[in-house]
Amino acid sequence: MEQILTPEGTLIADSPLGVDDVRRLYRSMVAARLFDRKSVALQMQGRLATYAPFEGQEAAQVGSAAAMRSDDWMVATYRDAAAMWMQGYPWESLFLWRSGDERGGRPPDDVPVLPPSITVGAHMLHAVGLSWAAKLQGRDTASVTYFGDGATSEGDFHEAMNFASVYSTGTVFVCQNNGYAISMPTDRQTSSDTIAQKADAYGMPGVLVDGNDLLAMYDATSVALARARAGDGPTLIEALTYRIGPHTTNDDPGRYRQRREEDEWRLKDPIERVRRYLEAMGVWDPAWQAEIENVESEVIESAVGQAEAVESQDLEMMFGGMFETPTQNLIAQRELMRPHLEGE
Amino acid sequence: MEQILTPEGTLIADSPLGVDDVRRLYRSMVAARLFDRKSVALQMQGRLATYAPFEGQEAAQVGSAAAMRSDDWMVATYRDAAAMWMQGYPWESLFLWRSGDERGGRPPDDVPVLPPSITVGAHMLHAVGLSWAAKLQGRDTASVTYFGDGATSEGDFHEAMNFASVYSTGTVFVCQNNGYAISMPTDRQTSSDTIAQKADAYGMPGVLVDGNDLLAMYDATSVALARARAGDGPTLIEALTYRIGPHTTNDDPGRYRQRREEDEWRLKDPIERVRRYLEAMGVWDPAWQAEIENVESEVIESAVGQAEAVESQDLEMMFGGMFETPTQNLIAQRELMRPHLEGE
Amino acid sequence: MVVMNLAEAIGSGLDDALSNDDRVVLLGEDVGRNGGVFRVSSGLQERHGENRVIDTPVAESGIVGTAVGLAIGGMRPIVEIQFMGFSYPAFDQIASHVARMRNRSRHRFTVPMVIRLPYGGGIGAAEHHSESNEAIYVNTPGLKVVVPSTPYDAKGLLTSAVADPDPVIFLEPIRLYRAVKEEVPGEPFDVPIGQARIIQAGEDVTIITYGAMTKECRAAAQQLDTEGVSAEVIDVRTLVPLDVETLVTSVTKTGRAVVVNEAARTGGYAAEIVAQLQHEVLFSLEAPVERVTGWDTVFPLKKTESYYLPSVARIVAAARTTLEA
Amino acid sequence: MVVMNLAEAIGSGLDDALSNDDRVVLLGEDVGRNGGVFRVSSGLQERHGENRVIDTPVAESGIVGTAVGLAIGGMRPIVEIQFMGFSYPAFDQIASHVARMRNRSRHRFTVPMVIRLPYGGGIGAAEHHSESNEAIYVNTPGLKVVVPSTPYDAKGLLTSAVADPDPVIFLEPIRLYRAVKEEVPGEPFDVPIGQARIIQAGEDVTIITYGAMTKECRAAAQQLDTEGVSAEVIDVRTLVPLDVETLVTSVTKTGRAVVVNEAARTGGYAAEIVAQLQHEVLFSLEAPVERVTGWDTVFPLKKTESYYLPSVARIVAAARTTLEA
Ligand SMILES: Cc1ncc(C[n+]2csc(CCOP(=O)(O)OP(=O)(O)O)c2C)c(N)n1
Ligand SMILES: Cc1ncc(C[n+]2csc(CCOP(=O)(O)OP(=O)(O)O)c2C)c(N)n1
Ligand SMILES: [Mg+2]
Ligand SMILES: [Mg+2]
Repeated sequence: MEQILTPEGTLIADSPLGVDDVRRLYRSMVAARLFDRKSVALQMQGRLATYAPFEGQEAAQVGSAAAMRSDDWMVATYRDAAAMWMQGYPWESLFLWRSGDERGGRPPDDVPVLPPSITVGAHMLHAVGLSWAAKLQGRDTASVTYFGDGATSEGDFHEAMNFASVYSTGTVFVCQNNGYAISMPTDRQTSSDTIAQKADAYGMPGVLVDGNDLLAMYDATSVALARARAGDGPTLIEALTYRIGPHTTNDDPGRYRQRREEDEWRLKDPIERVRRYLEAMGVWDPAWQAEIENVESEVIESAVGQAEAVESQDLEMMFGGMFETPTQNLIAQRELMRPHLEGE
Repeated sequence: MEQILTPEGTLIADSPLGVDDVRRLYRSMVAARLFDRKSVALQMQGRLATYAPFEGQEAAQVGSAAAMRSDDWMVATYRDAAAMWMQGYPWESLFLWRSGDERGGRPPDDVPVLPPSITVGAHMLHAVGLSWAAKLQGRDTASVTYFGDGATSEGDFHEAMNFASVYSTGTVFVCQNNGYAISMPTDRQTSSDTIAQKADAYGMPGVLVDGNDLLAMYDATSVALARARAGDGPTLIEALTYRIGPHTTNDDPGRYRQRREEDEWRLKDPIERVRRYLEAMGVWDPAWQAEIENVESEVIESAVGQAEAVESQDLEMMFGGMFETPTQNLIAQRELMRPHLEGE
Repeated sequence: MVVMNLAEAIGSGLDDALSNDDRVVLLGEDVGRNGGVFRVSSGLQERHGENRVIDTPVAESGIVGTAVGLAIGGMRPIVEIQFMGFSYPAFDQIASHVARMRNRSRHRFTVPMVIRLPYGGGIGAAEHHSESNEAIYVNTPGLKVVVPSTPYDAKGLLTSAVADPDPVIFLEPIRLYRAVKEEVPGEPFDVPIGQARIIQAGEDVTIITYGAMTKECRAAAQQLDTEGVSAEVIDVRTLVPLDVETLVTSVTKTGRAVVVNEAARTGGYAAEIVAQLQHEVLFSLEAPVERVTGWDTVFPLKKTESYYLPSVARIVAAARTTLEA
Repeated sequence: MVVMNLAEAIGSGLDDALSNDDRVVLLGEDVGRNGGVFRVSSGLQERHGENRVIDTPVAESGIVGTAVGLAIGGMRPIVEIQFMGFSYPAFDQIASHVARMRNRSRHRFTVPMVIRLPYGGGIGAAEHHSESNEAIYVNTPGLKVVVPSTPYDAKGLLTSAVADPDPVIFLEPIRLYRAVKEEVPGEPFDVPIGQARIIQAGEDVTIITYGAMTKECRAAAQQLDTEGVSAEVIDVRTLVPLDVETLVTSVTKTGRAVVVNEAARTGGYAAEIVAQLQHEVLFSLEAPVERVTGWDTVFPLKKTESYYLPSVARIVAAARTTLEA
């Protein structure tokens, strides 16, 4: 397993990043965790629909996303808000989406990130197609797709890996193996020792990385992206990590796992280990921590505010969302619905 | 690549079979080829619908099927008539099916062979389920499923391999890598060096076997079946072989491959190499060859006769085929159709 | 008799099936230790063991495809797909194999399988969690399709579905899982497949529906009642095979019909009901049959579900339209 | 103008699309070197290269799923699935993603993709090769569904489909690929999506159909003519969005209608047409609208195809039924 920074915050290999960059990414992880906890809180208040927390997976997402170029495509899931935000997807869009508003699925025009995938598995193929399109167009844009351990059981995982390798597309497959697919532990999802080894079935490199190690994730993704850009094809990265929280705000992990396991993983917290490292390097202190938490919290609060200030959707948005030009049929249906709007 | 008998007919390892058994299986391969050529001829005369020849793949099918116990399940494809026949599926049913009559899809009650699968990939899961059922019932019945190189690209291949390994079912996956999926050569179907290595993605043993070597196929399948019966789970066997004829009688291989390649593979003919071996062992001569060809041809002719003597299907068979008890709706539809029967 | 909600009634039916027939297995994602995401199978793995209530990998085609083999091999698989929207990866297995193995083998190999699909909207779920795409199963010969709307029917239809020698798609209206409770026999009993149920008798207009929409239709009938309109409300309960007779008898009497379902309009199952009605009772119709359905859009996210789902107001208005024709 | 059969006309449309727009790629199993199993794309890979006419692995979900990415990434993929029956493994990609990406991203990401599906029976093919399960696409909002029945329409509709900014399911009636030839412009031209075509005008009864069944319907109209019945035959050409107006105008005139398609009856697209007709023209109907369809069975193998497929005799009989009502 690739590791650069131990849980104790000790470097055991050269850091791929200067200390300023590590500090910047540390701050991103802190922000992501604030977003995550805020989302859970908002959900409990009924201000968001179901939410899927990523606490524990910040390094896997922030470290890998940090290696991307701003024009690289990202195709991720319901649990990957941190990665998406790193690539430019605004917090307010993520809140809006989670509040049950389709407009949250539309990132700004210069953000090459698809809306989060809810279906497990299918989106990996979209990522393959995106990097393939770039290749056909003679550009070296890559794509990075995020998915879970459970997703590797879907046929679409297999087909995506196969297409990527057959057409040698610049696709980076980042599997966050967080130990569970809802209640199903990874060792009952698959019989292979690792997910990384599945890459061999496609003649593709597969690497097993400590997913709670920001630096290892950054490094592995950088290597994979360099390969992608050089036209050498796809890579599978298995980020070994852990979902500290429930599957979603509807889920009760007490039904299927031991508290002890959660506690063990807390000791490998991805943020804390970077904090230790930064502290040892003399570039962390509680005041700075308080400062970044304040600033990032404010940013997040303001994103909540923006999302909640959005005016309601009108009927045109729903009926107009289906095609570039709505069909007569949709216009007629919209008019059939109009008189019933008030009655609700 | 596992090989026991070279193309020249020389043993390079211990034979898993006594010479009488080899003679018996040789005869089966001869019969299978006669069936295959007869089918092509009948198709050209318009007496069969499209046919998918297996010439060149006789050892892969006969050798593997010969290792099965009579109660083991077989789940195979449109190209696997030889294997199915080995496990008890009658020639006449295969002819009947190919003539476009559903009744050919029903083997005798004691034959544990599903009707040939036309969809590529899906049937492997059925084989997993069958051996899983046996396991749940405390029996050591195994299942053997046949499929092509092309089928390994389907998501269902992946899901079948995964389920088989996760539940440790007694499933033997026999991939006949015959070089092509219709026009697509195997090296553009997948980027892995072998199909056998895909087994590693599931923590399953994978073996690469000379698919034109009757003895190696028998041996590899026996080992896999023993493993299955012992409760040690599934095995993937890649039988490296070649389809000498077209994909089907509608296909023109001249559009996508070189004559030279076909000629090279003819030199590795699976029947001829056993003939050489038997001849060297002093148990083959032209008279015996003529005799078995005569007898088997007669058997096949009589199967054709039986298939062609079957009375036409009536409406009850079509409308009655859907459920154990036809619904009122189907009965009503049958009666709606009845007056139009004569008019056709 | 035990008071149960719809989820509990299904759980009770599953429990009976597992207890009374060794061949029955329940398999699906999270159905075991977790008891299913809707807790329908809560406690069943503890009671019947890991070989009877089986947690599977996340692979819908794999679940259904192996269940085909299990069924042919002598088991009686009950498959749960977590949400109807996740049954699409299994569509090939269902349409090409589950529905056809009997015909393909001319009765030699059969697939007595129940496929449980929680379906429908109204709970503010994420995308793909509110689908009502039963049309894809309805137009696939070889399947029966049932939809309970009460705890009693849920258990009774499940029992029938498990006993059926052929595959049955069993739709579970998510919105009703915990909406009502009623007395349900603790022991097994049948509600036969293929029989509609008259929820309430009436004279002026027939409202035909199924699943979660029964709730809206009852409410609409109540409101119509206050306006002096007597509506007959019918829950078809089985989509395939449809109990045409009950519908025909009713519409012959009322001369007016509204068909309500929450699927997208074009090509939804409501169209089939309308097509059959006009064929059987054209000259009794005093007005065109109205459809109140979901629209031809993606099922919306939480905030605008009410733009999409048939509402009491829309049903009442449609009934009025038939009365004013 | 060049004389072409339907397969050649589609080939010509593909050739134009590839020539005139760099973003267009054609991908599918055996579409390249082999020119497709029906030879529709014969010669196109030689002409446009392996990066434009792309042979894929045998993986339908993979083909459609990567094409989603290609489309969002600025390409204009035309996907061939070898037979409609093999589109089922791709159903999830089509229903959950192709049809929804625009709505999900509120117009930011779009999927201008054409999915070509050879469909229908009558050629004595193996199982799964004769499907007419268009109902599953029709009830999936976000898709347009077109079906040409002549070489001219085939090329014109393909051109429109490729130009469409949204996904289009393009059904190709296998039985007509080589059945008729006619003059078709060599250069690109449009047949607009959403417009039915009156194949022949008539006064007494309207026969509504599409795809391969246009042939049977024409023949039925001819036979009716010898009996003194004047039938209007309409090819709807587009299933979604349906040109209701043309149908309504015709049936208002004739007062009688027969809807003909080869899909299984229950929940097939014919039901939708009937449902709309009765709604729009109920009081003009002199008789119930008849459906002549495939039956609720698996499409049979070669020997008994005639038990299943709508025949001229069945269509004529249905027309007579409407006249005798
Ligand atoms: C096709 C499909 N099947 C089932 C589901 C229901 N579901 C949602 S998340 C999930 C588990 C996914 O596990 P994993 O891939 O490990 O990702 P994680 O949630 O752990 O991040 C399941 C089964 C779904 N969304 N899509
Ligand atoms: C799901 C599905 N997709 C496509 C087809 C069309 N098809 C029939 S055979 C074939 C190629 C299969 O190749 P392979 O698995 O190598 O088997 P072989 O024909 O070489 O024995 C294809 C694409 C099909 N039958 N089923
Ligand atoms: Mg996981
Ligand atoms: Mg092959």
